[in-house]
Amino acid sequence: MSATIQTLEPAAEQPTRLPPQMTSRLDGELLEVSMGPQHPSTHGVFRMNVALEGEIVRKLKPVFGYLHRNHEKIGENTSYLGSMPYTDRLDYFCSMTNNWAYALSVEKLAGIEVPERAEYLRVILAELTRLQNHASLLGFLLSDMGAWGTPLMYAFREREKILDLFESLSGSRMMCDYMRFGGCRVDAGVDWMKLAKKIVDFFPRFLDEFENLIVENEILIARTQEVGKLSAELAINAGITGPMLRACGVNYDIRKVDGYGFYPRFKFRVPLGEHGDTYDRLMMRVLEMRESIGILKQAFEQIPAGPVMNPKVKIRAFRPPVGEAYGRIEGPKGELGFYLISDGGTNPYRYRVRPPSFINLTVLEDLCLGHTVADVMVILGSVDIVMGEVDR
Amino acid sequence: MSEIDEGLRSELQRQGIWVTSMQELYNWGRKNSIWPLQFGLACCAIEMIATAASRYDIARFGGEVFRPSPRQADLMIVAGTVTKKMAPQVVRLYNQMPDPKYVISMGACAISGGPFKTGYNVLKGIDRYIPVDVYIPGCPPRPEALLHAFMELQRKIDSQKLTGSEKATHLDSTQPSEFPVPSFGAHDLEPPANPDVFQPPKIERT
Amino acid sequence: MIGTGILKGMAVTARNFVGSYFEKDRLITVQYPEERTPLAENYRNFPFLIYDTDDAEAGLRCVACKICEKECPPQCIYIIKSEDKKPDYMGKPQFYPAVFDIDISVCMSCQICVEVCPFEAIKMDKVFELSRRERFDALLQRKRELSKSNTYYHSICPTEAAEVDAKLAEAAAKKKPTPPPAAGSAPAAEPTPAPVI
Amino acid sequence: MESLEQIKARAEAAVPGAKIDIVANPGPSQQSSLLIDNEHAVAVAKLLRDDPALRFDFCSNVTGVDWLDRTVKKTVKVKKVVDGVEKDVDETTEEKLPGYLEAVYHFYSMTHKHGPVIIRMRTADRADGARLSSLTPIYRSAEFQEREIFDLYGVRFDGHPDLRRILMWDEFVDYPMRKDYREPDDYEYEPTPHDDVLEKAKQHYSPRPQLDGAENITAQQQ
Repeated sequence: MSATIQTLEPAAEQPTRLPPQMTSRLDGELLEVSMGPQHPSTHGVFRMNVALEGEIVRKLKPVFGYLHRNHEKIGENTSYLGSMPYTDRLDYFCSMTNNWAYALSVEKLAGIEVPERAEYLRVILAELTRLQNHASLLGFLLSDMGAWGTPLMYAFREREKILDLFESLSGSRMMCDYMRFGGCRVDAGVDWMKLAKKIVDFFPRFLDEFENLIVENEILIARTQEVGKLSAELAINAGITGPMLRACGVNYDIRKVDGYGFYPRFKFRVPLGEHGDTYDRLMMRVLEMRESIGILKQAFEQIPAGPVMNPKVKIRAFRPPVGEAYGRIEGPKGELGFYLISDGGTNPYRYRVRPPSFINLTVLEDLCLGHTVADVMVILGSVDIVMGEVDR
Repeated sequence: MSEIDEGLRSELQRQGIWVTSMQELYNWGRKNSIWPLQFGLACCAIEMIATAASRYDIARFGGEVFRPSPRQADLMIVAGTVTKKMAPQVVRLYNQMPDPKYVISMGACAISGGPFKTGYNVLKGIDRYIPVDVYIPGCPPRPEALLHAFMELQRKIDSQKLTGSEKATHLDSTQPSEFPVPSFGAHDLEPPANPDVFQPPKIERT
Repeated sequence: MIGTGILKGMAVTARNFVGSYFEKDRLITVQYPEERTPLAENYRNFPFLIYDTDDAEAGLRCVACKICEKECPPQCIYIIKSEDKKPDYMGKPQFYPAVFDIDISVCMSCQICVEVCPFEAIKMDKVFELSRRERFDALLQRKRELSKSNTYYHSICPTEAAEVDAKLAEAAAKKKPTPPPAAGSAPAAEPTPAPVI
Repeated sequence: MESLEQIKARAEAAVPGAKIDIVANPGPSQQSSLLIDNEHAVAVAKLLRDDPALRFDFCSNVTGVDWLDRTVKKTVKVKKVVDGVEKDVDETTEEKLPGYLEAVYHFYSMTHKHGPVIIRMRTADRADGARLSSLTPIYRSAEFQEREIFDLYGVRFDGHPDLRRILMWDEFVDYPMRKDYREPDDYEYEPTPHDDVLEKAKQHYSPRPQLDGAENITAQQQ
């Protein structure tokens, strides 16, 4: 795309920004409300300090840290291998993509080759992860909107099938801990592939049904269209990535741009939105799931036989050479990156996670201003946050 | 409310007569309508939602009414890592729940800090501040494990006495039902644990 | 026309409701305590220690090398190595763990201990019904509770256990290229009885 | 994409007085970075964003790194008169390098789809001089990440619109991601504690000695 980027005002001069200190008080005109950390639709322990004029949001300040569990500090005190299971717990919906991002960064750091079959397996698992993440996100988003129960139940019904696949391959439903630097831990057997194919073939039926359920629903349209609009310029400047960025019409998908893994070998389209509103963000997920199914079908056909681990890689006492590397992948929520500095020891000297949903929240205030307090939850839901990743 | 002899009761049941006591009726009602607080902290919360969703269906145990307000809840499932920043809020939510109230500590993090126990912002177990009834190990526990803990809690409720010296704590006016909320200190929570609730064995090498 | 979208959605729900009477795919509830979904062979929950033969003490494969303790990311394994050597089931004197504890209230089921163990001594179990009303003693698994027989391992993971047995037999054969028929072959010939389940 | 040398030349031409060094990365990833002095960082970042050939409009990642004080041993051959005879003697000098905090920015271009270019800024020291100029006015995406660095490393970003603690509570005084941070010792219970747990209990809040391994790092030396 060729968007012209106007020079943005320094953030301090923008009238919509809050003064540094925000107190929770009632000052006659604006009512200040603390939403969260215990709130049914904040997707975890997220808190927002909201200043309301009647029902209209005038100021909004997110408060983080209620799930800050020191992932980076622990990563610096644990061996390279030992950090792998911790990455599962970052974005606990998408442990496979987290594993991949971390493995990719370590492979960059140490210059490790990955066997072909392992790369295909990684693509398959990442796309399955994308399917279940987007499906459950839609369920949560609709339940935030008041469709309490039904869509979430349907989404979780489908999610369970994919979780069963993960479980039979890696041993755990959510915390797969499946990938290793230089490949994958175990190989997928013929039966697993058959089962996965069957589930992927069945998935479009669920998507059709789900689209019937929601896409034309008048209440949903009224609640989402023209709500929480985001411009392409602001999105780029604020570092928004993933479906949220593409909903603004910016064609930037790391699968295409970086071409990591074997993504250049697959034919798929990158869905783009037009308006950048909540409806576009929601539809972006539905369209991406369709593309993921396409990728999966190609991967099942192309996957070769062979080893899944690079035999040269030492798992225990792994010491990459001195240096640093930043590796990133297109996670279901956006650009997930790991920045590692190695001092030649068994632990990384610096271990940093670039969490997509944390940075996507940068524009939360801009999205919510001028909307009613009920829309805040819908907008927040469409950002697709997972607190394990936001606070780490 | 006197106890019925087990042998007599089974004999009567064989004759087609069901006898019960006030205590059994009361506990039977309570154990089959546990309303959990809709309160998720981290990864385990997703497994908790999966337990409530169609496949595992906690409604079969009468526990599907997840209440967003602590005032309407009987059971707090502490599902996930309790950070030091979150701990005062968890204690406050517990204090706001009406008696009788129960706590399930779900997953390694809620029990002991789990894999994150070395973190500077991670509370090493929610039982430092509030009493916990059932602990579920696992990271995260399977939904079936949560259902198993739920049944364990039902067994506990079933065995609670209404009178006598061993009566349930919520009926005992001398037992506290609220616990002090820790405050944020310069380095750590203050106090780091409530000694009335948390009495760990001493560190020693065996 | 306004309202058609909502009607469409309701039709989906109705189809799911009616379909749940006919289609297994739409009614997926597992009646847990009575009915259980079969656990996948790869499923892992907490580690346990394997012993060969029937003797839980002598048959323990663990030689207290402490690699798993060192590599365990959340540091939930505690091993104290024995001072003396005791004969293992093959009659070879070996160190053994005087104390082997796993704090399952900390364990994150990552199975890194299994991956790094050079002796195939620690494997992942499938028991998940471990809810307890106490934390400190109840959730600390000691050597006695952790030791489980190879037959048990065969019963929970048949394919993997057979692979492990083959690997161990191969390693044993390599160690003794020309086995003296009298002394060595007797224990080595019966590494583990084939499981009959 | 232009090479790092070309970018450096372009930036030095456009921003007079800017002091830019290339920090080589010896690892296989080949991601070298530009070290930019504090005063001109905003101007250089603006150039990176707005220059039509570069257009690094997407600031992906901002990282804080803590480099402790370290000593580097150098062995030099010196001629000395020993017992009346001139000899070559190995003399080991220890050079103390003061520690500093560092902010590392990863830029990509969404317009041209290239990248990354990595820039780093270093503080004068790890105490009062831990100040950097904020790039938030240029890149909104740095807002929360710089706040996080302030919270966890204690780097003050001049020009940041809202510099408060973000992850820890406001009453907290330490900077926990620093390498010399000691976490509060609250290990009341460990079934059979490891040595480091017992050790930790002893060192409650006492200053930590030089962290193991910090001296061995040579990658970032100038």
